[in-house]
Amino acid sequence: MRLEFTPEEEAFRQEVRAFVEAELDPAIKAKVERGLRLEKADYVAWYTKLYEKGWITPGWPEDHGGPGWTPIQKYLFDEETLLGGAPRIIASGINMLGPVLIAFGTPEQKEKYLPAIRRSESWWAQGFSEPGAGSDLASMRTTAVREGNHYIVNGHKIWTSYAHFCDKLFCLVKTDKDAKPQEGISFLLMDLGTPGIEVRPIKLYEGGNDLNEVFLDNVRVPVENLVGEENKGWTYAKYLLGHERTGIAGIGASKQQLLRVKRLLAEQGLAADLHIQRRVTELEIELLALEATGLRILGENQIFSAPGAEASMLKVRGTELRQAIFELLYEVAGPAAIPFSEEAMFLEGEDPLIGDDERASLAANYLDSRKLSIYGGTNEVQRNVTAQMLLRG
Amino acid sequence: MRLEFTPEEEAFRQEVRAFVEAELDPAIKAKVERGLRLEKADYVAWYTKLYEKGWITPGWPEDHGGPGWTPIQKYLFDEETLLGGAPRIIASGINMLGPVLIAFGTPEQKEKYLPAIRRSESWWAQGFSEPGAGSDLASMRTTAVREGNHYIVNGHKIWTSYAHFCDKLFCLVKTDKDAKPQEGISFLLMDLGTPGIEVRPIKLYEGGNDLNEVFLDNVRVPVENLVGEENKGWTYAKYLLGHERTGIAGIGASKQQLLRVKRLLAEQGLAADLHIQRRVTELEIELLALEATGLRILGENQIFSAPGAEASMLKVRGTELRQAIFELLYEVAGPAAIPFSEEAMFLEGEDPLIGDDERASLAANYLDSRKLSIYGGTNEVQRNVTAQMLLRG
Amino acid sequence: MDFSISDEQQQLRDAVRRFCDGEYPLERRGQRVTADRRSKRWGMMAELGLTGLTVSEACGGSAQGMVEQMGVLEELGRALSPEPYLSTAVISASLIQALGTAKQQDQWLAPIAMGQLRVALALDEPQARYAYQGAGMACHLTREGEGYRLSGEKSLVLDGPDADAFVVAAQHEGILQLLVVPANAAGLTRIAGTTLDAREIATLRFDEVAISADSLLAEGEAAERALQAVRDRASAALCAESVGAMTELVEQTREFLKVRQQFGKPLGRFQALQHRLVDMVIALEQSRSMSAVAAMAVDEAESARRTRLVAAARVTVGKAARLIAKEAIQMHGAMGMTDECQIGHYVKRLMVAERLFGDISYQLETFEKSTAAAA
Amino acid sequence: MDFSISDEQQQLRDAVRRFCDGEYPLERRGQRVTADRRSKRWGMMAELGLTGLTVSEACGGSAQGMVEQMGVLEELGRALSPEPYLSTAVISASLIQALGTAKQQDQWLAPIAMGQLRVALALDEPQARYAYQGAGMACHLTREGEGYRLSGEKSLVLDGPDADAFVVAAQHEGILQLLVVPANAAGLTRIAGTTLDAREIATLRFDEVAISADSLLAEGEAAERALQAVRDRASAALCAESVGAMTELVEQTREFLKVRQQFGKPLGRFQALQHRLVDMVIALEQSRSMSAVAAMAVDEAESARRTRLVAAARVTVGKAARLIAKEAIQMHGAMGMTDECQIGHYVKRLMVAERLFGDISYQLETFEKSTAAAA
Repeated sequence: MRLEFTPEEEAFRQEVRAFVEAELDPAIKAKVERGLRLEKADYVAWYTKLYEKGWITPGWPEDHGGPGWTPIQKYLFDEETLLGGAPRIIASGINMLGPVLIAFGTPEQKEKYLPAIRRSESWWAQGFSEPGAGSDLASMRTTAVREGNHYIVNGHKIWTSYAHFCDKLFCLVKTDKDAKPQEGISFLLMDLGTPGIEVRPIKLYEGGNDLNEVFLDNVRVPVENLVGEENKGWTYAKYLLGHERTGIAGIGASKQQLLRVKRLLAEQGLAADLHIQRRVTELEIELLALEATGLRILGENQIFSAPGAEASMLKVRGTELRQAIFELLYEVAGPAAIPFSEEAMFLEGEDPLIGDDERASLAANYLDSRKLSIYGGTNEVQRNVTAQMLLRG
Repeated sequence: MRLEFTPEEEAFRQEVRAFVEAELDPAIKAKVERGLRLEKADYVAWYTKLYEKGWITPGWPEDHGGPGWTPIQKYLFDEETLLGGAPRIIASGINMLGPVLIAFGTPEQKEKYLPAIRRSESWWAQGFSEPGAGSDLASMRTTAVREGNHYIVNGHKIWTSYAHFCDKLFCLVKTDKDAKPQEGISFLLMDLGTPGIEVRPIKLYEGGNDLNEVFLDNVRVPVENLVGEENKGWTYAKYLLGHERTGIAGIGASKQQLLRVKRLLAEQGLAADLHIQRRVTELEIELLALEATGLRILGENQIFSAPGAEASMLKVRGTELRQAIFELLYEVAGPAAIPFSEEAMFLEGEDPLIGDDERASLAANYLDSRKLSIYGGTNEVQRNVTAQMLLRG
Repeated sequence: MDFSISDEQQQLRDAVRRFCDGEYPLERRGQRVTADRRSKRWGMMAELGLTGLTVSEACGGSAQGMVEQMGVLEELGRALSPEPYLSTAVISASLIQALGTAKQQDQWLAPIAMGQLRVALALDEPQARYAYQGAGMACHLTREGEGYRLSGEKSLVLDGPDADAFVVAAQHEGILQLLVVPANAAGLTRIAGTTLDAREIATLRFDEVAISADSLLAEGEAAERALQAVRDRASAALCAESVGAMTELVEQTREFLKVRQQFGKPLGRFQALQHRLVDMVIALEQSRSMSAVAAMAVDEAESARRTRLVAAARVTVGKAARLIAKEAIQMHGAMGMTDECQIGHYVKRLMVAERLFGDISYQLETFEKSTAAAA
Repeated sequence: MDFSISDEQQQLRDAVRRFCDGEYPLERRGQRVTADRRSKRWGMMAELGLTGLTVSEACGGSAQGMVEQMGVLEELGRALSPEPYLSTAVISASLIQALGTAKQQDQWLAPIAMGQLRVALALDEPQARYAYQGAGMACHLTREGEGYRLSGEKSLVLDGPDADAFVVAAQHEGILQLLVVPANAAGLTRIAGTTLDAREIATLRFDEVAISADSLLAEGEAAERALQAVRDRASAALCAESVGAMTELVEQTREFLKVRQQFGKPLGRFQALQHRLVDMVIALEQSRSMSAVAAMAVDEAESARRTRLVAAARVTVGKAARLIAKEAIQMHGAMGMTDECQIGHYVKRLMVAERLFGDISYQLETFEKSTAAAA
């Protein structure tokens, strides 16, 4: 055990920090730090910098362009980039599809898709959830029927993040209608420009439109776009969902938002309010504990009460903590959180009543944060899964 | 609607307050206010004063010796006696058996048992729970088999409060083994001196011994001791459990313990601690809300989200609030809650290290308070019941 | 203490409910409406007698207390009514009723009761966080002849864009003044905006606005007392409105749990959700009780006790609203976060209600101060 | 930052676990034991090398850090060991090791390592609530010739009844002094008692007890610094001990949920209980992580950072202990409240651990102060 990072790790941290400071566009940084809306161009600008540096796919193996980092390096990279105000990696191609293609894709698929993902030339949307199914992925109803060299896909996907940024879709479809839930599912790749695909944005309650519905009406998908074997898609989906482990707790994002709490408290003259200060203290301590747990999982010979459920536990606590921080931010806003218009979510907001008062965005940030305990498997599902591991046998 | 009590109600409140001040033995009051152990003699002394005043059975109808109070008067009586440091009415004969006998007993049973209950000459123990059954009352296994003019009872009851104070037992027994759960149960009365009955105290973790086990080994119970009809005992038990409505939230007891918090804070020089003060504030507000809800239930034309579940909701919030107050009391004790001996639970404690430091009893009070969410139907069962009412149909 | 609801109260509530059911279809609640429509609806509410509930009979109203208005406010909250009932009929009407001369009452209250006039309260100021003491206000009067000039800025003026006049709080040489200013006064600029829950709000800039002496309602101690009283009244009203919104949130969540299937059974069969639904209902019922206590306190209690009980109600309702909002969203899943779903609109109404006239922290402090004052 | 556990650490923990499994049968844990038995067990722990883990090799110990002792303390906590490991081997040994002259080290540390001597810390005073500053202490030294006289009262001396000597904190003219006083010194009265969790505790009364100059360990700044350091060390030890106790509580509750039937199925099939069990486990795992952080901080960090991280660990562990204790009792039902059931004994151990060297509130304040000091 060792409290300090090694000198090499510290040097790496400094290198990342220096890179962020030098390369991150200040306007993008300001948007991230103030919880404002980012455009696709903002993400692409930052991802391109990371690509040029060779840092865009830390989770990929070296022979596919990963940087070959240790888990601690990946952790430090996440923390430093987020703390420095850089945009998160929201591209599903990088986080989700890449690892699946590397593990299960054909050589042709890898060659065709992976380089474009790394260069942010190609953005992938994820088509998993369906209306009425929620966290219950296995009960999906979108079908793909083989017709010669094509699958004919019909169905309706929902909660597809950033589909309006994307040109491609990876999708779970039912290829054997008679199979039990979780069986008879296949993993298909499609071009969003294929006839029969319609993407419709979903307007969210805080004004955001990151989510979409995807309608699939007799979409013809070439059979070479099947990943792995037919009817084995559930296996690949599970691999994908279980793949991202570091970063799940959102430590860097929480740290960044706690800094924002402190800055706003100072700006609002609330630094001497003992009650609000105590809440900051309690959240800081919870964050320390969460961070320690995230790092402990990387150590050797550890004792865990629910081996295999560490990721679920980090997801639950990490999202609850982030929500608590956003709730505190919203409190710091005080009455200034009453006025709102969608203009307030842009850096150069034009709403005459709100002007450039950052506090007007905090109610929307708080509302947006409620998604954290819903997406990526609701916290209820995470607790179910963990309990099953604890109580089996 | 009216914020103030009527002049008549206020006059009644003053009458109760004056009675408590004049008649309650200061030593008993000191024990109650400091959370120390009461002997049976303490209860009997106070109950006898109430009996002489005609106030011992507020929940009984007038023709059986009840005082004929309105619900508000009952509420005010509970509040004033508890706030004044009087012992609670723990006698199951008064709270539980009396109403059942009045509703379902024979004229002979009423004549034989009710007057002795009111005079505290006869104390009844409740034999409902069984080992392994917990809140799942319906799965009981104690049997009564008819043999001529007697039932032969065999079984094992547990968590019987104050059985060591009692001379009599009312008991649920299975009289039809083949019936479904909740059917085939009868309600029997017994003398605890009957051969075959053994009462064994259960030592509790904080040193208390209010609970007992009752072993029943071929106990012969005369058939005239059956209450109501054979195999209908579950109906009477439900009537009994649903009967006590006022008082279930423990408002008076919570108020009394919050006064104790404030007294101890002042004594410990902690009155200026803003953090602990804020917790007192939050509990005071919760208590106001609970009290208002308890009183609202007595009003006419009220809207409730779960009609029929009001008592369950009051039980849940009332016990959680009392537990929170006891937890706060325990915090106020600070390091003085580390030393403990059972002597600390008596008014004239002899432990040389602890002396008369009230704070040494607060850890035991806190531990004892954990029972509040367990007995009388666990809070989990109360929530199940309420949810069923909310979600049916 | 008696929580019984009279037949008259119930009838008034029923009438408002019928109005709301007709005028606010479920799927349009929480959407912004045009000024024309707002204006038309205000006239309909006047016809129902709602705009004059606080106004004396002499001025054409029905002189009802908060207890009588509680049901009205619950129903308006349940329907997410964006009409200026709170700002005009509760706040401004009660201030003018309590403080105005006979002439001022005739001038302002009669048209309010008739639905011809909307009056908003201009109290908050930019940079001031729930600071309601006269001495600290930036808005100020300076003497000029028989009258005054008013300068300064007022923010968070709820329903300000539609208002025909404003009750303004300002200071004159450190002494609080309450006065009525017509919206068309020369030198008054109004900047319109919207709230989080799509209602109308304004910032007002007063630039040497001429104020005649007979525009003044009260000053000094009397004004401070009246301002405290009207904040308590507004808080009681916000409690009732929030109880209405929470009732609807709980009801919609309960229905959703009954019908929504997951993993082969209705969500309502999952015990963890059942228990949390019960906690939502308990929080709602505690709020309903304290909302009634607040209304009764406004009608009956002397000031320190009134402020203490109202603050307790605001804390109870505020915490319940946070819990119920979070759980309603979580139990609806991503659907609960869409603009199309009603849940979010109710949540936003509750968020705004929590912030008006002091958030939970402010109310906790108010409770502590008024407890100390009463002791 | 690296949380990997070395083979040596694991082996030491395994050895202690074997000792505990043999010496503390489950059904007797939490029951008071005789002085003879306590004495005998202390000797066994010395044979295992446990009493000398903090002691330098020169004095017969093995000079281990807190990281190495973490596993030892977890196992002792898991077995509810009532032995004076914390007071003697962690607290007193480290103070004498850090502050003592070579002669003092020989005199006290060698017998500690051999298990022949038990030394307790006399720090708290009646009426003082976690007040550890020298200047405020009622226990005081007065000069007499080459030496001093010590008078005053010390309370909450854990393991005091069995101790052969005490490290005493007192003031001399407002300056903190740390000194060693033999238990048999003339003028020292020891009042024995028990803790909530059936361990031994004492109040000490010093009445003009003669103190030779060579009994002094440190004074002033150096003493204050050493006292802060040893409180942090003790706090890290309490975290580890509590993690051990919580592990057992969670384990017993989990087993109970698997086997206990209610309403026709195991309790563990009720989703509301499942979710609460998960929250217990998360709290335990967070505590385990922060306990390790505290141990590493004691071994590595400079003082302000060390105190800050240790306080954070105490808060994390303290809150987890409250949650886990309450849930373990609730899920066991009335059975969990009996003396016969192990649950209560673990709960009481955790309650005492929370109160030693500052409760949760005190630790929160310490965290805030040391954060400000580090900034």
